[in-house]
Amino acid sequence: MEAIVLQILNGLDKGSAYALIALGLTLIFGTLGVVNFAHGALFMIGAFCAVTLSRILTLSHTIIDDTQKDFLGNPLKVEVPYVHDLFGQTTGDAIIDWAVPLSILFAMPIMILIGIVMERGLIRHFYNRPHADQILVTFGLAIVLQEIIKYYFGANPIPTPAPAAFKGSFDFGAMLGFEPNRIIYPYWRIIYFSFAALVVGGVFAFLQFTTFGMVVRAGMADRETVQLLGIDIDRRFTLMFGLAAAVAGLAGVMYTPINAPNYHMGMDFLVLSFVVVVVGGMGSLPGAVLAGFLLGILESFASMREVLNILPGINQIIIYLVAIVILLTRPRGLMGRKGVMED
Amino acid sequence: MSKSTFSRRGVLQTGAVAGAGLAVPTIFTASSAAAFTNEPTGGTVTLGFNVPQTGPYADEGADELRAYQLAVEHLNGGGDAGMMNTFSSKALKGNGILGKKIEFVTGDTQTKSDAARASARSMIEKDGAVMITGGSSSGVAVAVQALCQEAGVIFMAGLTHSNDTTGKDKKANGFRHFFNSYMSGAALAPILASNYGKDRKAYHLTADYNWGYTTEEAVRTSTEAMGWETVAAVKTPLTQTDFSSYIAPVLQSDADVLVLNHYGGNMVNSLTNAVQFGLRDKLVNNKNFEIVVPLYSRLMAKGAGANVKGIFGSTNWHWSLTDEGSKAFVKSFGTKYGFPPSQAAHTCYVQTLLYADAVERAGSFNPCAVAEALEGYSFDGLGNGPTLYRAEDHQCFKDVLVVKGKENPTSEFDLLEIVEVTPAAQVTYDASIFGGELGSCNSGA
Amino acid sequence: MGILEVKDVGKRFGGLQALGDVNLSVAENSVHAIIGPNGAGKSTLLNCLVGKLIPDSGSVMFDGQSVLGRNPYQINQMGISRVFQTPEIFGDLTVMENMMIPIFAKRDGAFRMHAIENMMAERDIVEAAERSLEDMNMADKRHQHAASMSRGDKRRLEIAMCLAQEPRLLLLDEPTAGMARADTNNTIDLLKQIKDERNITIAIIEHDMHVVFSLAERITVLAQGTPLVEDTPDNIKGHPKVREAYLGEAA
Amino acid sequence: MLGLKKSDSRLLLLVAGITLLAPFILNPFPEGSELAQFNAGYPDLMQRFVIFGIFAIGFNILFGLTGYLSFGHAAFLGVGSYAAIWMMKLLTMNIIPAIILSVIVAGLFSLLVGWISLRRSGIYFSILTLAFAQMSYSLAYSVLTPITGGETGLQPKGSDPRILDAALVNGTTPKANLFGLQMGSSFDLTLGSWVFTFNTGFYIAAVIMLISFYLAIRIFRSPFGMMLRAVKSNQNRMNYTGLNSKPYTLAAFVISGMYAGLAGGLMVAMDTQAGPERMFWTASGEVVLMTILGGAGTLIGPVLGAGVIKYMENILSKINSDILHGWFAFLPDGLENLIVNVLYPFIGKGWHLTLGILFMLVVIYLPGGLVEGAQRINRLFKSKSQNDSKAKPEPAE
Repeated sequence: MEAIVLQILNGLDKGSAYALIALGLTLIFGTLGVVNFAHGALFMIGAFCAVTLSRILTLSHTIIDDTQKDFLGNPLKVEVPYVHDLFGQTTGDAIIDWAVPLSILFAMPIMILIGIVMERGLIRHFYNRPHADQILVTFGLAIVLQEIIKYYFGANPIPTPAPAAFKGSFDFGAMLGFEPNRIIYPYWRIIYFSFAALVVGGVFAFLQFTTFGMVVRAGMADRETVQLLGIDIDRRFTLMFGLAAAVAGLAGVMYTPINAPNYHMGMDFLVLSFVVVVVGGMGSLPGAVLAGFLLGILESFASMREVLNILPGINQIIIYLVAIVILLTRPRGLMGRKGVMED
Repeated sequence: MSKSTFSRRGVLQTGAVAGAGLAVPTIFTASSAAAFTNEPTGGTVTLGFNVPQTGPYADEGADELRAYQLAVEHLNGGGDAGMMNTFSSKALKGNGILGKKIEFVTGDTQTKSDAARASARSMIEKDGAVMITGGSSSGVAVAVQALCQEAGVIFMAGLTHSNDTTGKDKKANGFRHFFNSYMSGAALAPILASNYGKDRKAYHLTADYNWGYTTEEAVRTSTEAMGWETVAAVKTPLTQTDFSSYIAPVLQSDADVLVLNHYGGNMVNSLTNAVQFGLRDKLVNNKNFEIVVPLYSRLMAKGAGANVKGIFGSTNWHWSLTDEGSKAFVKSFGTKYGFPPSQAAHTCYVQTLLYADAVERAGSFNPCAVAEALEGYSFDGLGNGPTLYRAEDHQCFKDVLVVKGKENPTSEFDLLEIVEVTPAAQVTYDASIFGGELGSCNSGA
Repeated sequence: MGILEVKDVGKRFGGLQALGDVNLSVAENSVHAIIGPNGAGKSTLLNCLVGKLIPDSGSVMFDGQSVLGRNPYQINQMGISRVFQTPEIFGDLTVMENMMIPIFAKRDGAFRMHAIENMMAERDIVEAAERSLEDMNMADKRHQHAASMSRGDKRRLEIAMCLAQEPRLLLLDEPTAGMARADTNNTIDLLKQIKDERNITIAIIEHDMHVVFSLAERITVLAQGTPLVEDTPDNIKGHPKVREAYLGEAA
Repeated sequence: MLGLKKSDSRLLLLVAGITLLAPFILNPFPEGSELAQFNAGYPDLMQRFVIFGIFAIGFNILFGLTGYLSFGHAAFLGVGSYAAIWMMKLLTMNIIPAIILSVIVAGLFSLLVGWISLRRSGIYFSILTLAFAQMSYSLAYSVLTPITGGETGLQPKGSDPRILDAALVNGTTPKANLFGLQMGSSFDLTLGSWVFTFNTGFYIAAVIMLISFYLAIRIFRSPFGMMLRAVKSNQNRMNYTGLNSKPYTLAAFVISGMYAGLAGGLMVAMDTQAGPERMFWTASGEVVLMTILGGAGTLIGPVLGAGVIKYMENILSKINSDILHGWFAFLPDGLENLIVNVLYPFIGKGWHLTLGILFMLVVIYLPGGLVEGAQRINRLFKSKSQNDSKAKPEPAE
């Protein structure tokens, strides 16, 4: 029982990452009809926005400390971040400590800008090309983006910890009446989950309750009619691409304390997030979110010792198995609209 | 920056054989006129440095390459000669190898066996390399070692920790200086027992591939011999990035130690996740919950950041060692590149020196002569204390370091501190326990 | 007993009754038109005949055999060819190849692996294709890519492709939709010629009354998923019910 | 010739000529010169050119003709490799049984995968094939280690049974051969300061590639090939023309899977090693890149694309900064460093970046791949020469 509750928690948390990425993918597919293989790269760039900001915050000048020696026996060069000079040591440290949450503000405009540039500069020319071409060009773009990041940041993961206030974990078990220390969950993961819920809710509300969102939804359903009404749907779609990029980017920023970011994290997530989108139903936003959580939970259950003892290796393939079964039995995915890329 | 030219085929380096229409049948590229594959006939000799330059281990590969360049510089008589001064053998004279200037070619293994073999073959077939070295994973090491055996060149393994490399997949032309899973287990267990007690329950998370299996096996056997109990061992997919669903159930299992048989990105992520879950703040069975990482590398420690603090693991070498050899190496590497070398850099540097020395002592580049010179060779002064290249399996036996994540690092390189230098005798095992056959050396002739 | 017998066919889409108890009999070697206002269920009926949709109830018999539960390609192999509203041809292929494919399908059935033979070595098929193209006055276009032709040419090609199979029943789905008057007249002439020269049954769905009354021998009027009336063109013209349901709307 | 049209015969002869003369063509620079770095005429790379050529030719039969984009073809290559290596371990080091079995096993596996995946088309088909390949990779890497050797893969060993072969001389390594003719054996021809290597394995692989290429031409020009193009063009019309598209696509899928298996078997024959990472999805992506880069749906394109990508992987990746400095050493130091710094991100360890950029440029500007590029250049020259002749003032009569 405890194990199951725990794996559901795990699944929700994993699922929130999948859902966030898949949500962005679906926004792009639903609005623009473009299959974007570079979406994982946007997630990765988001994460590196956090790295960049923490690098900026720790920009330092060196002072020579004669009392200490470095590894070659020379006087130690001590790096003093400029924020210490500006705000004093305590405030400075606090700012550095909060680099990841601060990165949200930093990453938002950058990601929207990257999204818009990408749409205007590249994706736009591929609206009328076959899906295969879209996949291929965005795949090429993903390679280029990740190689650029690797060139500047190296191949090694870069630790970007959460603020000290969120270290440690919360004892759910004790709250629910189980033995203490049985069902614990890290604070930061709880925050990640809440953040994902917030973003998903925000995107839905935005599409549901604003005029902008209404026009976009109408455009998703029938682009030509909306254009006939004299609405410049293209500009709105460009903004939607920016929004989707921002969603992916923020998912990346918030993910950095969970796993230290590296240049290939986008590719690691890419295949998976496509499976999520396909399972949820191409172009269906609620489907993407639902499938994200569902696959997260299934993956968590498949990683249980008890399950692995019966089915060794199931944790390696569960996601793909689910995808195959869903695609064969319900081609339009869990919540896909009838007729949208059904065959 | 040195301005030199590289990559010639051995045959033509003298220009002596340049006659029109001369056709020579060859097996691989050892021409029948030569005594063995790629016999250097000119004033230079070419070595092949095959390291990951793309993919997740690219940074490790870059560090290995730095070490190789440094070794070549020293062997050719440049720089401050580094560990050549402290090496017990005095055969090296700083004039290249056997008077031939060393040139080198580099390649990208991509940490894939196929790519690594393609790259190694191009070095042998195109560039005339007489020795191949490098790599940062056991899969690549085993694949390239088998290739070198077939081609008739010497393979000096880089970073490879699996028992298989000098165990079931050992080859007469392959040599490993780096330590292995068995040694990690044997070195770690006593330290773990003395620090954490003999009454412990361990939970293993193991990367689901060969290296993971051998490491789990080694740590299990040696800790169980100390009285520990293994509660569970769960395999995790290599492609896993988020380990939460594997780590969360650990506390429910009554275990009080978590062993992470992971390497590279897997280790960085699983350790980060485990620390995040606050496992180390917990009390289980009235003991502090502990985490162990059998194989440490500095680059991984850097990736995991503050999470490594206080966590035990083993390593082949660390720059904070204070013997003369290590100091000399750290000094020349640090002076040239501005930061201390990693253990991968160390083993690659040492392997290059050992190869050059063996050639000098054998008086020939012939792989069989070199192998003979290396087999059963005892040396000292290369950073790990007295070391033996065992003849039976071509594995080096030397001290193994047990290290711990440092609580108060003074720099981004100062992440590990040495807890114990486990003497070689304690990690030595019988050469036959892993099976495999060495075969006989192949010179390609 | 007609060559095509539709009995009590019904089809629902969710809450919408698209077809209800449709009965239809197409006599052999006749031209039978199905007309009706938008949304009357003409296309749904057609899709039920060719296997794209499976009716919820009723039966569709072609030459004494049921077509229900068969795939479109199986139904085609029974002798029913369909011409679409927007020409469905192989745009990436040449006109000649477009012609050859149905002839292959006629000769070899639904699947035959000719992976090694040279296409051009299939003498009889090449000749048959060339004959059909000449019949259609398209011989000069044989090496053109089909996609690059005009809409009228594409339509003629599609009809030629269907005829090349020597079907026993040809289904035409608004063959003149979106055509200029001249093209429409050409198509009517073409269809008349086909009707006269070949022993073939034609069922046609059409909006354009000019086309319908030029070609049809019998007409079924469909409204709201059920047949209102079936009769000769002359009788249909004056029928009050039709007027109310269809012509009245048009007027 | 051989039942081919004139233009196809010319193409086949051209490819045959280039392939058989590859040792000369790929080694244009004399040994020891600065440019020798760019020579590609050594056995391993020449073998890889033709092997990946076969892989891409096969992939093109599926993707180029039917338009079905498989993201899992590397799985068939991998399965073929494992079949071949097991044949070498159990039966004989002769490559013939190994290659035959690799084609059969890959064919059977592709039949299974294709039968399931072809129920869907478009991106769903891509995801399904991807899922199968990823499952194969993951399982081969982990649970199936007893069969696949896991991470370290499989190599022939002295202790393998090999029931058909005579016992090895103690301690020697078994070598792949064709009735005693070793794949690794080469013949060096030295002409002045040029060295040309003629490798047995390469020529065997080359002959097999030429046969595969010939078969591909036959398939392209056959009624079957026409049907496959019809599938790509309009599946709807096909169904209403009495043709069942499923067996056609499945046949194409299996044929291309067998080509992949053949490539996998040959890889083992040339270099006796099989490992799981050749099934990873990026390996499937690689063959997609080769085909598109060269020109999907064209006969010669995939071979061209395979050549370009393997060349970059093996030659570009070996250029390190020292070599760059060597090239530009004649320049003043500042300028030299500047040029090296500009170039360095794109070569050596940055070759992935170059590949990505090249690939994007091709997809954006040359959807027909390098073949389209060549055609455009050709046309440009033709029209230019026509213009020139027109522009010439006619001599007055």
